[in-house]
Amino acid sequence: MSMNRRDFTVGTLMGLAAMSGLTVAVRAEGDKTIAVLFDGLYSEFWVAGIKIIRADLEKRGFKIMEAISDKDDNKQFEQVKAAIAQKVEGIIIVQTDSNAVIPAIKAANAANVPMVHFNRPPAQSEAFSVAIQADNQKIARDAVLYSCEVAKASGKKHQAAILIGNLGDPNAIQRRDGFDEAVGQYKDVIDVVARIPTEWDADKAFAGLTNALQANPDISFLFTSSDFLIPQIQQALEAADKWAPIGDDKHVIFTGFDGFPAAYGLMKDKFMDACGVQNLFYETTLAIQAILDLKAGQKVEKLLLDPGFAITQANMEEKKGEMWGYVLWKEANPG
Amino acid sequence: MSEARPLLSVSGLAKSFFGVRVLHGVDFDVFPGEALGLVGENGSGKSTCVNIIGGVLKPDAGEMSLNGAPYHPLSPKGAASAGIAFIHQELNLFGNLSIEENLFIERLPKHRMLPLIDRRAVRARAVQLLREVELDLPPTTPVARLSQGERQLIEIAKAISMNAKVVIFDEPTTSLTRHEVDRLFTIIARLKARGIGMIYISHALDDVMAVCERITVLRDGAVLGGGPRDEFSLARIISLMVGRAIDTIYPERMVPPRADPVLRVEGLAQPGVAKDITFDIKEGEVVGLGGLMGSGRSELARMIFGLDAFSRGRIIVGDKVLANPTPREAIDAGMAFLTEDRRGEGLLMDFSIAENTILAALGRFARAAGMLEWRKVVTESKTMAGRVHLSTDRVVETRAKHLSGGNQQKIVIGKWLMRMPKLFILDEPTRGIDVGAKQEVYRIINALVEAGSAVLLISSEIEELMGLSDRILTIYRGELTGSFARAAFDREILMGAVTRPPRAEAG
Amino acid sequence: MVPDAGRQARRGGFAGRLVRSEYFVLLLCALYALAAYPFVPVLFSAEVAGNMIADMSPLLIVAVGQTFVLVIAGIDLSITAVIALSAVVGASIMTQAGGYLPGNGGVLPAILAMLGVGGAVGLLNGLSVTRLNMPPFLVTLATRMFFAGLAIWYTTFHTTSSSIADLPPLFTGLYDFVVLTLPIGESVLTLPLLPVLIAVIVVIGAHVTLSRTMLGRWIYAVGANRRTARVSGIPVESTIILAFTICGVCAALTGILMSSRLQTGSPILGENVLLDVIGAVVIGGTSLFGGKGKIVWTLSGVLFLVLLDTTLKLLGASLFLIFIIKGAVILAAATLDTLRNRIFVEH
Amino acid sequence: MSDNRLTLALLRLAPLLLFVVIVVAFGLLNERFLSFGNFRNIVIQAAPIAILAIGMTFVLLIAEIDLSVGAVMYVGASLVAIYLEPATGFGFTDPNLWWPLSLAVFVATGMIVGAVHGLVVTSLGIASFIATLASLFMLRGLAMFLSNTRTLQFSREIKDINRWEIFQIVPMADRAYGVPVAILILLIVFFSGWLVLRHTAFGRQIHAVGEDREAAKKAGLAVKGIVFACFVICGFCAGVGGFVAATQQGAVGPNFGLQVEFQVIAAAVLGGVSLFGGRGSVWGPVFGAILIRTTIAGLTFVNADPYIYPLVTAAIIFLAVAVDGLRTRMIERMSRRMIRPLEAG
Repeated sequence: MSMNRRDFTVGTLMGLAAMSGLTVAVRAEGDKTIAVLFDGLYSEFWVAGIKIIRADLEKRGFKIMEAISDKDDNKQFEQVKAAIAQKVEGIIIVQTDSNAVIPAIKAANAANVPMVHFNRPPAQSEAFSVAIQADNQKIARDAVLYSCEVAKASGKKHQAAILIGNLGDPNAIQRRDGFDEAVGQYKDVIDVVARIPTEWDADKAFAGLTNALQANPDISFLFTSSDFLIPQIQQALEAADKWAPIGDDKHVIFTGFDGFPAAYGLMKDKFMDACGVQNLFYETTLAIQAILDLKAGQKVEKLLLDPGFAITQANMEEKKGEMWGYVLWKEANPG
Repeated sequence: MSEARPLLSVSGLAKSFFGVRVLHGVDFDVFPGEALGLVGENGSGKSTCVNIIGGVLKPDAGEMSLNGAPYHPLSPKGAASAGIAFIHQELNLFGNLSIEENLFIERLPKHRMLPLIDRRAVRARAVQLLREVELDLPPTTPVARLSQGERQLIEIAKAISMNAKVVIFDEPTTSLTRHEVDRLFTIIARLKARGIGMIYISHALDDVMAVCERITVLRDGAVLGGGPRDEFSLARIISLMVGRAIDTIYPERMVPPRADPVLRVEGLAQPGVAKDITFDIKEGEVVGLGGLMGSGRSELARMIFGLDAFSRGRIIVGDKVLANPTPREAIDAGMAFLTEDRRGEGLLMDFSIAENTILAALGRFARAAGMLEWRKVVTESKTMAGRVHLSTDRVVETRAKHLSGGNQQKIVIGKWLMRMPKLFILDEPTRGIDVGAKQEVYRIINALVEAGSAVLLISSEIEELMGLSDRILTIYRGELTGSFARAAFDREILMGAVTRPPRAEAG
Repeated sequence: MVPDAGRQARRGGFAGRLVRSEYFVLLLCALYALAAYPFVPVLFSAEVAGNMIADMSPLLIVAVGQTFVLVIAGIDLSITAVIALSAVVGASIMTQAGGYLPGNGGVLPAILAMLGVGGAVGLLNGLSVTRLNMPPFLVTLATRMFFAGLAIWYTTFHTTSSSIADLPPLFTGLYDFVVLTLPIGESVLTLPLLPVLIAVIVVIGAHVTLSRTMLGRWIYAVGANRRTARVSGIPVESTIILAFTICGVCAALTGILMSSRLQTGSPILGENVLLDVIGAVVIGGTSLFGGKGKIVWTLSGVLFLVLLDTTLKLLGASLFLIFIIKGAVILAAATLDTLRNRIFVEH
Repeated sequence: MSDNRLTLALLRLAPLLLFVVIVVAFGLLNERFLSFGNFRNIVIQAAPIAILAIGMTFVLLIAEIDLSVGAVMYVGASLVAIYLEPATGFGFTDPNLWWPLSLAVFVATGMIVGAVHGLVVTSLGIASFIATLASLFMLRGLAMFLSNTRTLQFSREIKDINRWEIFQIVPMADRAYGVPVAILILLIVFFSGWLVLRHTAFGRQIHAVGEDREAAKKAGLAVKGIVFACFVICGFCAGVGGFVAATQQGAVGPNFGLQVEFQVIAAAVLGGVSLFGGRGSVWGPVFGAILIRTTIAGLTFVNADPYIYPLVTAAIIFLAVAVDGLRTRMIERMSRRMIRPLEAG
């Protein structure tokens, strides 16, 4: 108000002149850059994943443009556009929503930038990108099946609880489906009394499980859709006086998923019966190889599957070498 | 009266704001057991003086002494501990706290051992103080439940409790009922008997004459005259204040009222507020509504204008019947309402004069799709500023809050004049504004009425009612107690009508 | 005692006026861009400029809506829920995978329904504030929780996935049907015109409404002093309800643009924009206490925030750094605002 | 008129009635809901929010707000987990020291943040909504930087606090219940808060500042000091609440404390604390927090569809706020000044 129109015009013109003087052609980038776009680093799985990818790419001489979208698909789309504007060689992405990422893929296709989805596949579409994914449903089913057998062998009926992940995440849904598939085969032994939504939130998981244990004090079978909830589960079970190793009367048959270092620790200490393991090392290698292949013009399948495996008390010794959590656990606990 | 040493002595007080001198060497003395009346128009420097004495402002030059010792307060707190109690116009009490907590809020006595309040000590002292100001209430009563007059007594009790040597009253009677004013004066007399000195600021010159032993008149930051009350008459004070003798305070109107009623109020009633109120106002007529504070006169105005609900009765403006009016309907029917709360209900203080002036008449400036014609806004606002004699014509640049009370009131009047109201309700239009501005307000009212509008005038000043009205209605406890034609105006009869319940009706 | 009009201190020449003017934040934007240029030269490329304009549009529209509510001395926290709910409701109508009116024919009803959702939530907020006498902060806090939850629940009735996809091409085309492609030197400016056009229309419409119309005066008056507004015959309740409804509709419009852009109706769409929106409006200089605010200010605030976001993105700044910088910028803007008021305008 | 009084009393009691209805309804659906153990559990779960809400009450009472309390929790937790861990931290060897040190770190974090808010609000004159919104961003960023967004584990000694019980006094059928640490801390905070607000000069002055800040200034109260102190107290409570939440969860992820500020404000307001200052007690926030937790626990007991949790919680908050709004309006209407005796009939 106190500025008159002439002042404004002068100011604007000066600003515009300065801006246009600077709008020069982009300096040709000497370095090859790969964009690594995660939706968050909410658990050790993602932290370990991005570390391994980063180290591998740097070893191969790439610069990295890293960005986290904090579960915001719109922001991630903007990040993809920025990466394209910066003329990156390729994009490794972890999206939040499998549908919402499609336009980003199309944009990458249009700019001829290869795109690889790490651990989370996009929805079906005509756009082309490569997805690395663990076979969640199968891995979850196998791990839970082992635990079901344990339950059956106990000769008792069991009340079961499942901690469900974010219902917007296909991985979470597949893991739930794997669990349902397995317990469905043991209806005579296992009765699912609590389905606890966690939205991948530790606080919600903790409160939900505590309440569930209060409502159903006889719960003796538990599946978590991710190992990152282990600390909360342990707290809740301890508070309910149900944290006991295998063999103890109070033991809750416990199945994990992901293969975290903490999960290995629990397996070793006999608090966990089985755990579905994603092969993190294999998935990162697949992702980087796929980018390089695509850049080189080779044909790559749209879905590259990490078969994963279920580690159980029975096969632990022979399989633990393939478990990423064990490798990290061993680094942290040498000797 | 006595030749005692002054309690508080002020000499050569000077103060400037932004290079503008507002006080040029003011001198006066306050003697123990006496009240000094400080009078002057708005902007004459009264408030600056007492703010300096109260430690709110620091003087640029000048000396003050209290009880013979130099006195230089650094803050309101410092002034308070030196023995100066300042009772502001807007009372400094907290509605959510009890009476006793309010009395001691800044120095609640602590328990001997624990860091807690010593409730027993608080209670005992509070009871004693309430007795001194003749307030018969339990000290645990929340202040929110007290009337304005009762709250003022609490402030005085607080001053007593702090062993104040000098008590400053800033417009203490504006929101009190007559009864409460009487009680206040009794207490003031008692304070005098204790040897406490007082500075009494008021526009109500009658009150000043009644209470004060000495009077000092300020104009433009300088002392125009001062001395014992006996040396002053009302006329002299006024002429000193405005710098010229005012012969006719209330200008004559040339055009008599017409026959057609503009407003008819029929059987208006609301439990606890109003009972069966019926009257009318004719074109070109000024009807005064006389009543004590709390008699229901403002409430009646608010109900007519649709601001408060009523349970029975109806209001007819021109040919429109308003059974359950909202302010918007009232305005559409041709009413305008100047509220007694200028800052809270009359103006947008942060907004410009123009933005305030057009507020009630936006439709006039709107073209298709509600677009406003700014050029028209500015020119008409300027015209209006001229019509009400505003001190500035920078209507776009000047914000309402930067103007004096009188000029602010003129903006509110200008806002309503934009609509050329058929009926203008004025609730205390001259409260808190100086004599000069009052004159202008009277002139505007007359011009409006001569053009055919009607006015319902509410005022605490009987003189003002008598000077302006064609007819005066008196109200007592929500009931009309009388209607007096101009010829029958008599101060004493009117006073009687507003202070007495209506005679029981026959039958 | 306060000196009358015209006497308020007016210090400084051109610089003083600039600092006080409403273009101050725009000036800051330009200075910031110049300072950032050496570190991110790509900032001045046509691609990035195009991206920035495209990124601004959805944020700008919802921020404009928020401005209306802030000016009437309210606040609307429910905008994120409106974005999400309108996205899934619209998608559920027109999705080709089992929508109520699948295909292009469903697009118009879907868009109307989305705007309707925004309007309805806004109306509910407004009615709660006026009729039930509830503080806006708490009303919209509750409606935000409720409708965000509802959006997720609603989605489960329409898909087994986490979001509703397969939107008809007419809808997804809204975003990139008309794309301006303009080569400038070596780089190419690509700009989706429709969303930008919608944003421009909303901004101009809002600006004209606030500054030039009767409704604008009502809104400012209600925000500055409700009682004065009421006595002056302004329909206070309707004005408040209208401001909330405008805010809801703007949020829904953002929901339309975002879901068209992502070709998906996602129930967590826009979950994180709340702080950006309020931050942008406040950086622009609009007061949280009502009566003071302008669309031009909001435009500058959004521009600043997007500029900040873009540079940090291009620099590859980590999420935590972005958080810290955004917080610092909001604080700095608020400090600057109080300081310049203190130094240049008031005393 | 007596009708009015009855309505008013009902509105006043509405949140309490709501609570009773919820308890009875869930109790009918699942009688285990009414068990002692469940209520004990609900109070334990409500403790962190209740503690934070008591602190929030202090700033709400002076008509300010603090949006950063959740972020304070996260920063405190990150500092504790990183610097007090036996493996990675500064290597305090005596495990008995860990919990007092952790508590001290949490509390210090909160008080420092509160002090900064107090300074920014009092000396720069920035609205607390903006100042604390900004620090919400900055503190979450700082904590993410410290933790690298990983899940942080607390040491055994800190986790175990959750199961400590003091005074084994309530013998029940299965075992002797004592007072769990979370409830004990809540009681201490609650009682101190009550004492300060109700029975100290400072507490009464807080109410005065909240009612009318200008008048408080004129009355010679140290307004800036009081505002400052309220922010520090709020920070203190955020630290204590963070500590309790951390001991309960045993480990914290990057979502720790996320949007807790909204729950905290909701709890305070459910309990009758006004956002506009001057009105509220420490009873309110505790009641509000328990009401919210009871609802959530009840939904779990009846195995409700997980998606309707937020809907029900939001509806209850909405209802409580609406009731309060109507009550305020009724009081205003009833306090319309009476100038004549009411006619009979």
